[in-house]
Amino acid sequence: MFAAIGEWIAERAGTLNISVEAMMLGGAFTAVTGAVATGSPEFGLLCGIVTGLVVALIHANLSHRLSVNTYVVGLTLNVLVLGLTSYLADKTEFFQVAKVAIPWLSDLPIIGSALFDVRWTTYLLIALIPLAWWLVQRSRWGLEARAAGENPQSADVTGIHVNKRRRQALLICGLLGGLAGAHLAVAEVGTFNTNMTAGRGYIVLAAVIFGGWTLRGALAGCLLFGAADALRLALPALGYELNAQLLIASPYLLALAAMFFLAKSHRGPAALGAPFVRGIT
Amino acid sequence: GGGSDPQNSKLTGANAKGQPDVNGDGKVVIGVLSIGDTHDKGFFQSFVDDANTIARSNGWEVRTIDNLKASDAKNQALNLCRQRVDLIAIGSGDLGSALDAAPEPTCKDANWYLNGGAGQIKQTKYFNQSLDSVNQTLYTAGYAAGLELKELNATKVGFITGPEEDYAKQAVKAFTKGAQAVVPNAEIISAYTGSFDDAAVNIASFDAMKEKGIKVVYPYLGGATDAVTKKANEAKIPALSSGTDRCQDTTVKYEISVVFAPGAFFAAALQRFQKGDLKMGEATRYVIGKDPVPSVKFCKPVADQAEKITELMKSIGGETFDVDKAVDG
Amino acid sequence: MSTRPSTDSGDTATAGTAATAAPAPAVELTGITKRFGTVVACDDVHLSVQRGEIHGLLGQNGAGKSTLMKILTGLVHPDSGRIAIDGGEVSISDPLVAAGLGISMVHQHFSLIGRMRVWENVTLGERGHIDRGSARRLVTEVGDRYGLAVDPDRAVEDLTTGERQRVELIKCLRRDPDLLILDEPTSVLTLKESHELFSVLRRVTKEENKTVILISHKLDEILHATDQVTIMRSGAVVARRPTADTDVRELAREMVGREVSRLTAGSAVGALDALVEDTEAAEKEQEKDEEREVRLRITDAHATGRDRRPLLRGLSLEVRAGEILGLAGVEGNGQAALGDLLSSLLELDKGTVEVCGKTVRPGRPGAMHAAGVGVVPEDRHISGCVLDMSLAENLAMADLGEVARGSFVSPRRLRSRAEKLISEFGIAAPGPDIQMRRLSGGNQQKVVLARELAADPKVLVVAQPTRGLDVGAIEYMTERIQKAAESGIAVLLISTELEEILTLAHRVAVIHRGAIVGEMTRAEVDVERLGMMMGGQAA
Amino acid sequence: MTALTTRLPRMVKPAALHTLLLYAASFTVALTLAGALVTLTGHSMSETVYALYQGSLEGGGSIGLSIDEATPLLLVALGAIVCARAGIFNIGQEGQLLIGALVGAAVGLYLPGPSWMVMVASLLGAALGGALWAGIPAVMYYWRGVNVVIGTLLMVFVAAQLAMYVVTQEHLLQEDGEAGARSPQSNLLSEGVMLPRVGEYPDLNMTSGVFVVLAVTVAIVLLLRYSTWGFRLRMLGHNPAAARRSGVRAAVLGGGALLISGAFAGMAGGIMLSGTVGRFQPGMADNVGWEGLLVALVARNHPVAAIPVALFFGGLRAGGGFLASTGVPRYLVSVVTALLVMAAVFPAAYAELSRLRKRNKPAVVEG
Ligand SMILES: Nc1ncnc2c1ncn2[C@@H]1O[C@H](COP(=O)(O)OP(=O)(O)OP(=O)(O)O)[C@@H](O)[C@H]1O
Ligand SMILES: Nc1ncnc2c1ncn2[C@@H]1O[C@H](COP(=O)(O)OP(=O)(O)OP(=O)(O)O)[C@@H](O)[C@H]1O
Ligand SMILES: [Mg+2]
Ligand SMILES: [Mg+2]
Repeated sequence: MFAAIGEWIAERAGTLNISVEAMMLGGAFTAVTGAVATGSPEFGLLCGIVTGLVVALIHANLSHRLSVNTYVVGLTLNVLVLGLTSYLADKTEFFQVAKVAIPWLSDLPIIGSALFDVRWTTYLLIALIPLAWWLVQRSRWGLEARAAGENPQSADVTGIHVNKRRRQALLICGLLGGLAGAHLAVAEVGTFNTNMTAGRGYIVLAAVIFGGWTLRGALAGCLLFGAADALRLALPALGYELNAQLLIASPYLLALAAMFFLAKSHRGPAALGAPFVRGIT
Repeated sequence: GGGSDPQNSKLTGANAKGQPDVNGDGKVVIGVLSIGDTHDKGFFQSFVDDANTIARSNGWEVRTIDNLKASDAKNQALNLCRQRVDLIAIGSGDLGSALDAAPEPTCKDANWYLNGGAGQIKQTKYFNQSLDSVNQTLYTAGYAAGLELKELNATKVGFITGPEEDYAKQAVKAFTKGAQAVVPNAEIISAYTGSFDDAAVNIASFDAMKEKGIKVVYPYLGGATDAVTKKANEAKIPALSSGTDRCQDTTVKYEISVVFAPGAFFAAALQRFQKGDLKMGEATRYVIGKDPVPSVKFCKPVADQAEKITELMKSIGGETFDVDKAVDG
Repeated sequence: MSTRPSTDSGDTATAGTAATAAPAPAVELTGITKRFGTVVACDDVHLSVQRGEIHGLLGQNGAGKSTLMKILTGLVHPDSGRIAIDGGEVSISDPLVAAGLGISMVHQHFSLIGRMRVWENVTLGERGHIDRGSARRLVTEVGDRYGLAVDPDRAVEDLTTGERQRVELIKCLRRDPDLLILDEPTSVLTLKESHELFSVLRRVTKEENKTVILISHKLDEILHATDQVTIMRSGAVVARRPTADTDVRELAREMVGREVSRLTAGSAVGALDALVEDTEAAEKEQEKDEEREVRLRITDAHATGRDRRPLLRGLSLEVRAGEILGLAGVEGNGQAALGDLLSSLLELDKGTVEVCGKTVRPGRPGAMHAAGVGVVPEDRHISGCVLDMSLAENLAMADLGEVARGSFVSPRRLRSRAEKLISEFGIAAPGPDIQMRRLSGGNQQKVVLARELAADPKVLVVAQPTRGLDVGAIEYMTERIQKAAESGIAVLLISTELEEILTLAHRVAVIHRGAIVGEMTRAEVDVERLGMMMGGQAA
Repeated sequence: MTALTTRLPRMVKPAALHTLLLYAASFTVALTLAGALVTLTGHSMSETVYALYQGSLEGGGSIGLSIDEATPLLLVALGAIVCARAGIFNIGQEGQLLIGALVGAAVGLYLPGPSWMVMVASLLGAALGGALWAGIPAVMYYWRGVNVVIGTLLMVFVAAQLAMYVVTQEHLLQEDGEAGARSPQSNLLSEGVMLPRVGEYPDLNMTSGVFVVLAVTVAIVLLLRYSTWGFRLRMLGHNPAAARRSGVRAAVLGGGALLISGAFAGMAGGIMLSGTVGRFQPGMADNVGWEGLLVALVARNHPVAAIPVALFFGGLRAGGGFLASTGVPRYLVSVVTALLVMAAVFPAAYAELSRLRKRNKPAVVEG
């Protein structure tokens, strides 16, 4: 969810960011490392965020300063982070202790309702949604970022630093992506395992597309895909037999179908994925 | 592969130099292939732990390749061959395809040892095998879970495992029969999450089961076992361990230890390897109730739990009770 | 060009405030020089504009006008030179600084973002917090004040070009700039819209004492709407004078910088009167017209764009062998669609295209070309040539058959063919292997024309053939097109520049909203009437 | 800015040297980073390098394995290059490869007939499978305008699940055996259906797939450079609008390029199947698709340059197998690969940027 918000922002500013997987995975890894090292899950979250930012920083500077193809950078970052986290996780063995050292984040139980018995990061998420929406749809920055995603040439002559906005959007995406990974690792699971995110970043990508590049849609996509996943896991409990592979593939299939049928009505940002180079009249 | 020349010569060639330094290069090197994480504190770790102990005391070297994909098994086995290891030990039947490398010329100077793979991998002259029966272990585990259910006066038990593979299905079947042998109306809620190690997914699966009101859970998993058990501890749902004796564990608590980890088998094999009588083309069967491993035990038995489970294991070991018939009908 | 003043220039000339002894000019540029690689876009330019005047900046394509203005708005940084605003020297590092100095510009190409609403576009590029309500109010307010009504909540992509121009103006004016720069604002406007624009500008300078710089290469416009005029030629200022003291011929001479043949000069500078008089030659051609075979016939063509907007609505036309049909019209009335149709890029919902009497299926790649239609597209950079491939390859693009052996390209034939065409068409290039990108614009245009003519077309479509070219190149193109017609090719000339059409065409048709709204022979041409038809009024 | 502009004419010659230095510097940085990683995690750098050398270059067996690893990489890269020439970015090779192997296995296992014919059919089937998998996003793109990058990417994950599905279904590709004891994999292909191996231990021992791939490489090089197809492809890649004006059918040519790319990836899967692995396993793609794509990137879309790059990456993969002896996790290989890719793109991008800064002249990217 966090990641979906971030990815949505990045895409509105014109970066089709496939390194969100790397951001999440890196975030998850350092969150656990940080939490174990200091015994503080909050510090772990912070580490996760910083890692997401670092990944975003590399991506942003390579593709929106040096104009390297954003897919190339994203792909390479994914390979790099997967390799790096697996390498380190395998060696330093700290994830064994991780579970012990991580006390569950402060619960905020509201008596009698399990629904509100969630970790505080979930409240953070709920708070972030309107904030992100405001940032993109209502703020000056968001207006400029969207302009950079729609028509960078026009934005440029209007005095907007297109690549700067795109870099910033990507950094926000990194922040949220890292947070997402950290949340997954520290709040939801409590440990790190190799390739922990297991393609969740790509699901996020699918969700944003599925949602037709609206925040509402992206979050709905997330919930839907989450539900598909939950359904897959819950079905056996309900006594139904359904093919697991079909359900695992369902987010991707749904996103593909959504793109196929909505391609005409739901347009993505016009300059999505296209690099911007100044000087074209 | 194209290794089509007579394979007997290789075998005799290997044996001629004799174990443990099969290839006669003056060093004894053991290569270990493991599909799971060898730091998982469970099944996969046990495999290398004992081996390392024995190897160290004999001055051998152990090279471990873990987190291996089944599709990469053959390749990595070939790699070990090229590194001139003397014995290649394969942790579980899922990596049986590593044995596809055995006939290759590169591997003619190596001995092979496979743990598990009953009914799955046809015994060939290339490797030694230790076998235990899923039916025996899981039936007993189910039986133990049933006893626990009875104690809790409940009927629902959860069984979480990874990919929906054949042996996993078999495990579920045996576990179910075992539980129902105690509590005839026991309901086994099973889930194939697709991954042994993805903690998030397995926890989600556990949560779904919790909602359905399971009272006992068996995380029949790899790297994610402890993550799920941790959750079970919080929910005060007793859990069964997956492979090793975890009764002494403090960080996560298990009520029942299901011990079928291959470390003991491998250790025994290594001891024979040292003496030079680990015979290729042979299999050793480990039977519950007869051998120390596999076995099932309650960490803090109440009532007659301990007696009941020992009795069952004895009857299986003494062949007075035919598990396979009980499971497969 | 769509704007011909319907009155003479008397009223505007008197409006000129001329250069009284104002203490400091509103804008003063001194010694501005800017190079792009080897091109000197601005060469030691001096420009001085007084407060409260409309200052015309006149010059041919590529004279450096836009670059100079981009320097003034901080989009381009000069290599040397000084800028003074109201007497104080400033350094304009980016558009925000310019905005701070009260400089605001309507760009030659729209700088609006289609998917956004009008009010969003208007606030774009400012600082500070966004207030939706007040932004909307501002749009309405500014609109009312200057007579530029537009709904602030509509998406820009749904607006007409005239409305978009209004949004651009509102966007500038709402900042209450002291200096307003308009870069060729009328090229997409109808006659009426242009006049409205000029009256707004007049009001702005008269009533609010703002300063306006108006860039154009349309002489009538300059005469009609400005107080002072500065003329640039190849990067340098060649003349400046009060508009009242000058006339069309003088301006034209200064701008072009040499005496050119009357016809070409007319085309280049937009002196319509010269052209309208020149009808005798056309009349002679006229007579033979009827007997000639119809090479291209489009009947009742209907087409819709991807966004479901109609592009063509029942367009019908005929072009005969050996004639040049000039298709006049304001940009955006279906010319591009027609060009696409004849390049096999557009499918028709209804209607037929016949080439030499044979029906050709529209939209089937290469079909038009195979039938003998050659197209010189208007946007040669974008779709006329491949800048990253070599000159020789660009010459072979449309017709690989000639340079191929089986399904392989023969490098030898490719070269020899290129060499032949290079000398035949006088393309200035070091050799056939040079990258297309490295040719000058005029030569790129020649390459495209050479390629199309080399294929021996039955019909030649040329769209905006002289856009962005210098006088020499214009003359060359004009000659070539005439020669093509003489050799019996049916030529369809699509242009927004009326002068170009009057120079070349034997027959003129006017396109408006995707259909032909009127047709006349060269002899019957009445500029008034043409202008009205282009503006969508029945005439 | 001003200084740069005036310096421009004199900069031309030193620029080449400058770029070279930049490459050297960025590769050094990449390798230093990798080295630091190894050292910091408490391993011996020299042992690691030696293990990599042993695994990839020492002796015929190692070299053979490097070549075996490089073969599918090169094939995938070639496909990616064809696509890139047409201006399309296919990043779904990982899935296309898997589906290729799947179809190849199905053909190899179930098609009756003389074994050499089955072998050929299996390879062709693999190519067809890959093409099919690439064809879906191609159709989606040309019919509905669905972004190719996203389309191909998402299909990777669908492919993985499809692969898992077929090997867990008895009536499909699951291996024979006693119920309850079968792995999620197909049966072993019979000996005759496997690609013959060349050379014999201890000499260079590799699968003959490499010759197929080399032949394909030569063909692609020639076709891209000299054929009308290659000419049109380049036209399409550089300027789709102009290409379409010149009668190029974008959907046919571009879609064709995507199909070819998919076919090559599929064939790579087929060669992995019948060259080394011997049976279909859902995890067999093992990053070859991704890394093949990276080979194309590092080779800057030159098919000839792709050969050494593929060999290098293949060597790394092969060497990775030997890392077990040093205790360094195999993942080091992907870290090094990614770092090298970064190192390879950086100088070009940097040079481009400084060129742009100097000339302020755009490349036409108008949308
Ligand atoms: N970024 C650039 N790089 C290279 N050359 C350029 C660049 N910008 C402008 N030029 C060249 O500089 C010259 C002046 O350009 P400019 O856009 O200022 O002309 P202009 O007077 O506005 O012409 P027009 O009337 O066509 O708009 C032209 O020859 C143009 O080709
Ligand atoms: N930044 C630039 N880079 C490269 N070439 C440029 C640049 N700016 C202008 N030019 C070239 O300069 C020439 C004139 O540019 P410009 O766009 O100002 O004229 P134009 O579009 O022909 O004007 P008009 O609207 O009068 O037709 C064109 O050939 C254009 O390609
Ligand atoms: Mg212009
Ligand atoms: Mg201009």
